[in-house]
Amino acid sequence: MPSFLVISLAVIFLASVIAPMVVRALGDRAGWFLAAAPLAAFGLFVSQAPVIASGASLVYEVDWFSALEASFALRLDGLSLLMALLVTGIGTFIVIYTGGYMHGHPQLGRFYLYLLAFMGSMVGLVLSDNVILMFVFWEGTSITSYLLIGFNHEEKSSRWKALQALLVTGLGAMAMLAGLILIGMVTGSYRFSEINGMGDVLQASPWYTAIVLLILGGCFTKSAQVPFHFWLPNAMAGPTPVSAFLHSATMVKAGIFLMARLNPALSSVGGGGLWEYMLAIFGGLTLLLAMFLGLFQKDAKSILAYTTLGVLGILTMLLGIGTEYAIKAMVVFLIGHALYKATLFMVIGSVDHEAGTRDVTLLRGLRKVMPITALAGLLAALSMSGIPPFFGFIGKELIYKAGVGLAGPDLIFLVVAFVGNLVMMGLALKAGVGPFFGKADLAALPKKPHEAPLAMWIGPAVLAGLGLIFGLVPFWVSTHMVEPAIAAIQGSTIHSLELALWDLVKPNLPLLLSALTVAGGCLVFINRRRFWAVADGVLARIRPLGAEAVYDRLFNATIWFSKFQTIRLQTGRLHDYVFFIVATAVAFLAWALFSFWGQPVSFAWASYDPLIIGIVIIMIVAAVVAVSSRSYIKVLAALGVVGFGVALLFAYFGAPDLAITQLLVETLTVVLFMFVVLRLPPLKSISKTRTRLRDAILASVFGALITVLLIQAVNIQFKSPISEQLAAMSYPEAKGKNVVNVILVDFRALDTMGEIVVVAVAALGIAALVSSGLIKRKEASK
Amino acid sequence: MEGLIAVLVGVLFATGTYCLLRRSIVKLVIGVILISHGANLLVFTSGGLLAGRPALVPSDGTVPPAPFGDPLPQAMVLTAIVIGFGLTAFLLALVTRAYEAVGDDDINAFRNTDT
Amino acid sequence: MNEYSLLLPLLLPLVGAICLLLGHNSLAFQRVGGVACASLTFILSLYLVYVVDQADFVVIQVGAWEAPFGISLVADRFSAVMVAVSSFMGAAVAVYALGEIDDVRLRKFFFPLYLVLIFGVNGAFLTGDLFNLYVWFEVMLIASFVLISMGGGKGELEGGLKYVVLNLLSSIMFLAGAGIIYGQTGTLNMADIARTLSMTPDAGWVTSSSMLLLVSFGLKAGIFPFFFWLPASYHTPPSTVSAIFAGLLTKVGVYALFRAYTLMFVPIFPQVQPLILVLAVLTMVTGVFGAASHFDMRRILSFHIVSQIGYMILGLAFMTPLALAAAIFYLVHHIIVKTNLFLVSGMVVRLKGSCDLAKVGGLLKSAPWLALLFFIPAFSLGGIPPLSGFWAKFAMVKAGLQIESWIAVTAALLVGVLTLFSMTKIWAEAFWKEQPADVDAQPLRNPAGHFAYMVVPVAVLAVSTILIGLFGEPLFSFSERAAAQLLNPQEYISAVLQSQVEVLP
Amino acid sequence: MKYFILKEASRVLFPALLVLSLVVLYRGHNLPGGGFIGGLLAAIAFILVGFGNSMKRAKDLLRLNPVQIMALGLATAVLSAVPGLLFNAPFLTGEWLPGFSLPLLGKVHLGTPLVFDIGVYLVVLGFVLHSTFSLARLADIQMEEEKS
Repeated sequence: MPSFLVISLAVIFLASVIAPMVVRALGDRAGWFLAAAPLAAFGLFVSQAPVIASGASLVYEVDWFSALEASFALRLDGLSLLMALLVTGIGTFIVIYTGGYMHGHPQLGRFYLYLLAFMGSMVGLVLSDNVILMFVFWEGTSITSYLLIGFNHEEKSSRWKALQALLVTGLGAMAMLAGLILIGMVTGSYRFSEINGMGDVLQASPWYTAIVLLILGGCFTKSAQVPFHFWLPNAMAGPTPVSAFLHSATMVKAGIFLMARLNPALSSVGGGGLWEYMLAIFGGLTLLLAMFLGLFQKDAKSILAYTTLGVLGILTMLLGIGTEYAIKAMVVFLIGHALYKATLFMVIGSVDHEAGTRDVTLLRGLRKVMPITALAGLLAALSMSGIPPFFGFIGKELIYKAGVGLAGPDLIFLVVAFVGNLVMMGLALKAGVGPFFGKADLAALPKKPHEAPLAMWIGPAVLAGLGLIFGLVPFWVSTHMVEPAIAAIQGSTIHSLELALWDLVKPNLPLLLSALTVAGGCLVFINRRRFWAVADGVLARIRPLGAEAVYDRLFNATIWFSKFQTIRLQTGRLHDYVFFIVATAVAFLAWALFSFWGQPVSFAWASYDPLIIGIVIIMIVAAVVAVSSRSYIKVLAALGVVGFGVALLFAYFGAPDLAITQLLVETLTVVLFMFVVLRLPPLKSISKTRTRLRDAILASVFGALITVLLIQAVNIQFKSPISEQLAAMSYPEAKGKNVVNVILVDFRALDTMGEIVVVAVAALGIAALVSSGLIKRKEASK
Repeated sequence: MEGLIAVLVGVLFATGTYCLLRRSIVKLVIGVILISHGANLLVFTSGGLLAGRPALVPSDGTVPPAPFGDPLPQAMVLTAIVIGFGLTAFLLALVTRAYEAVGDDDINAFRNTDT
Repeated sequence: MNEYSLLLPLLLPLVGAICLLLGHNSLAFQRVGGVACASLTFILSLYLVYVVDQADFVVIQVGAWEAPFGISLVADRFSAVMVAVSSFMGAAVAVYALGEIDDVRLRKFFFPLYLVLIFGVNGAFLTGDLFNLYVWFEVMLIASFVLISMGGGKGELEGGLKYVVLNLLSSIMFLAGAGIIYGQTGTLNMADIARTLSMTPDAGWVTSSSMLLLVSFGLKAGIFPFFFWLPASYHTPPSTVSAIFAGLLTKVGVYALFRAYTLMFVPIFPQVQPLILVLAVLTMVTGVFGAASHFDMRRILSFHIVSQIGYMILGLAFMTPLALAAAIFYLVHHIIVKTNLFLVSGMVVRLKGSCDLAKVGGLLKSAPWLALLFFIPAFSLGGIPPLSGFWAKFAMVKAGLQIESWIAVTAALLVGVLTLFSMTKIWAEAFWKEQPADVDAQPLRNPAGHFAYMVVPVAVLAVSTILIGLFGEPLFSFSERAAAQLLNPQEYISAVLQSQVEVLP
Repeated sequence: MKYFILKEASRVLFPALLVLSLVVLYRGHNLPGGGFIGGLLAAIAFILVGFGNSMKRAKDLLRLNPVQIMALGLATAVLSAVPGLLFNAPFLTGEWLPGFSLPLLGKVHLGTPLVFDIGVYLVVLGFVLHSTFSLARLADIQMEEEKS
């Protein structure tokens, strides 16, 4: 029986594939139909929640690419259940929402195709137990998100931003791939469930540092940690449902997910190791930077993007702090964030859709015309601000609990968290409350707004409502989602949770910090116009210093270098190519000849026949004439001399067949040359003297090396040649007395067969060239 | 005798290579012809040379009387000569046509395809 | 009967070419005969793979002359899979040719030349004799010379001239190297050369002649610093020709390098290994930068051939079982994918009259199915899972990490990203971007044949890419078995020199 | 007029060279010669006619299209392998008829290697003539252009 894990995946991918057809058949209503797929998957996951809560995990495995240790192994444990619920649950509403938001869009079918494929990849990513399978889905999310971010692909900036996201995450993925393979090599396993039990083996390995850095390369790029954060706000180029989905529960959380997944394997036993500090420091930096930049944003979507960035920073930082409270805070924050961030993005999308702008400096007082949307936005913003009794409050409270438990220099993280939360609240109000309250100025808007259709408000309403309900009655969530997830991240069971409000609302330091946060957040919100006033100037000044500028510079440098290199190498001049190739050959030959010099060379110089000496000298002179003369007659004559000289040498050294063939070929070559010689340009020397000298030196060195090589070869014989046997077999077995001919037509007839094919094809080629020339000529004369 | 022939081979390789490095495209053909001669002689020589003893079985014998010139390189060279002839003829036609099509015999004018 | 499994895929293209030459008056016969012969060759080559996998080796001593006296034709798993995949390309591209190759070219014997090319390529894969390999190289080369220049256009002639001259240089070095190796070892049979060299303590002396072969094979394979002819010429002829070249020709060079260093020159490999490693890395890097610098679909693809050859040579340089298996898998993947991409570029030309990215655009809207057909091979080339390219890259990286070759692995991974970049460049410009308004992009006038002839092979190749990605396990384990054979040359030697005839001392 | 000598010479030499080429072809197995040399000699015979008379005359004498000659030659070479295969021997195995004696020629051995050599002869002949005729067309046009 196929496990329900496979079914849940298959349903989503199936929906993806049929989406274009469904859209063609149902039009805008397709969303409702397609949402059934993630909903079904969600239902399946919920049904398994009690099993997981009891501490069990579900496993499914089939062999796949076992030669490379990739198997289709899925495993549902607390962490993957949590993520899977978020992905499918929020995904359901996103699919519905899309139907309203992209109403009438001609490419709606394609959009669903990408979106559902993305969702499927994300579900697969969180369910994978095999490392390689996880990577497959990881890259799946990269490529589908590339298509989604670049969905408005006729705009250049969209294409550019999609590429940026792909390159940054792709670069990280390559690092991660190396890290994952190293993990596999160290632990001998490609299963998360086994790797996580072998933390000590990993840490004892000399490659531990490399592994941590490589894995973090993947996670940080995917989850947009400093200094790779810049692609995330740019990913807003995609349609709003994409942003809502990518930023709330999916793409960017993949990095967080993987860090959490590998936390048991890579975190140090007592804490305070490389893994922890990397996470905590980069997470904190990300948070601070995101909050700082977020202050100056005016586009509601950008504001939300920076808060996402901030949350990613917090989550990373919490994982790095790694205490029990911190992990708890992380899980709760993760859930809370998914709910309110999806809501807020959809709300802003609705506002954009209805009012025609996302500029928060223009949007005001929309609550009257868009009451439900406004309510959802308000609830979400309050949850995000951490106001009790919303779920966001619980998360924040836990953060402070974790923070006050720190000591020494680590307390800095508490400060960072405080500042971050404070600004985050201000931003939450700015995006989720600002547009709906205050005095309406509908005339300033590009469109006359009214309430969004059902498809577009149902999602925000439900999700925002859940943020409140979870805050009030967190029991189901705590036992079925939070506890198992924490257990999975920590690699051990946990003691008590204290998620209920009455456990948390006690007059202590964390509560005080919460109160201060709220006050500070309101202050930020009230002063928002001050930041906007200076926004353009500040951002313009920061930009050249930022990571994106570095990216741009790197990108341009790569292109520049590629052009530089290619122009240098691929000059278009055959002369350069030949020179380079021959020079390399000379270098290789010289290295080989003089490193592995054979036995000493001996010659009886005196024994030469003067006839041969004469022929050789004449040939050398002729060769030089052939090279240097500028008269065709002289060149042809010189070539003839060389050719006939070769024939004479053949004849002299006992090769009559060769001599005759050479003579005939030489004659025919001259004949063929005669046919075209009239059409050829006069010979002239074009190169500069210096070039000629350089070429002459190279050519001479090459020739000299060939001479040395040949002399060496003649002097070295490992064993006597097979031709002695051939000669002995020639007459008795092959019935021929001319051994050379017997070799050609019998012993090595296959060579000859190839050879006659060559000449036949050459003839066809000559005819083809000539006739194409004649056709061209005829065309020209017309 | 091999030493002397080796020098000749070297000269043929050198002059042939030098021709291949020239810009006038007709020189390419000359270069290929020269360097082919060099390569043929090289193969012919590499097994050792023996004056005037072709590998022919006498009419009254069954094996060629030793010593005889190694017949296998001769067969290789024969194959190479014929192949070389075919290629040279083709190259000649190609150079002629290329000269007509580009209207210049300077190989440096032939750079529209790779830059 | 095993002999026929080897003989038929080799001989059939030649017989087909002869028949087409004899029946040169009928163009319909040329078309039907060409496609039929190429397809049949493919089917027979599959049988060869099956037989070889059962029997380990198929050996024919041509003319019944025992090795090393005659010429041995040898199929081990590596050569069998190469024959199969190149015949597959031969069949697919032959169908494609029906849609692109015009009557003028057909009258100039396009199909006979095409079949001779396949004949030469298959011969090169199957021969066990060094000089015979030279002959096959020449067969293949002369056919490619004619195919690349037969159109007689200016670009074709310019590119063709460079192609011809540099490849002739390579052939001459091959001939010289083969001659010298004969002089030193007294034999031409590769197995016999391997045996001779393994039995002598002075094998280092052949290093110099092996360098001639390295340069020659390297030039054919298109590795750094010998690749110049490739980007200069591959984009000039019709896509049919570029595609079959891209799929087959350089791979023969790669194959020859593998044969040389896993069989003949095993004793001297340790000395040459660092050199090959450096060449492999530089090939990857320079190739991918070359691609990044270009803005024409086929030029980009040409440079990517260079870059990907680097990966394969990397496998040779690593010389571990996994690395060789990865390289063989990579070869198969690459041949399919690269051929496919060149074929797609031809379709772009047909639809838009150009494949210069500055001149085309809007194809996602106007031809969404073409976008899909491009997307699959392109992102497979970029190493995106679960397409075939991912497994190839993954296996190679893993092999590199296992022997701790950090620099090579880093280069391989970075080159992977840049490859992805090149593919997205084509995707973004040709498919996403709107058709530039100031360019008048018209479909080709007077196309040679029905468009479906072009679509079908491209679709088939795309599907095979997906299948190799999803169900590539059998292929990979086949590659592992092939790699095991390569790493154990003794098997090859004893399969060829069955009787172990002792040559006179 | 200036080609007069060549024309006369070709008339005499053509049949002589053709016969010589066949002799060289036949005896190649035992004495220097063979398919290559024979084919080249035969081609030279036709080229002489081409120079002495005209290329068209040479083509007429040839009767067959050079492409067909090459194809026939290749076919002959491939077919020479068939008898071996029929006897269940490997590809290209030489098979011989029993030797017999003929007047003039003496002891005769006929076998597939000779057939193979005939194939080589034909291909080489076809190759040289096809290339020559093609390139000669170029030269003819050149002359016409210079005249006009």
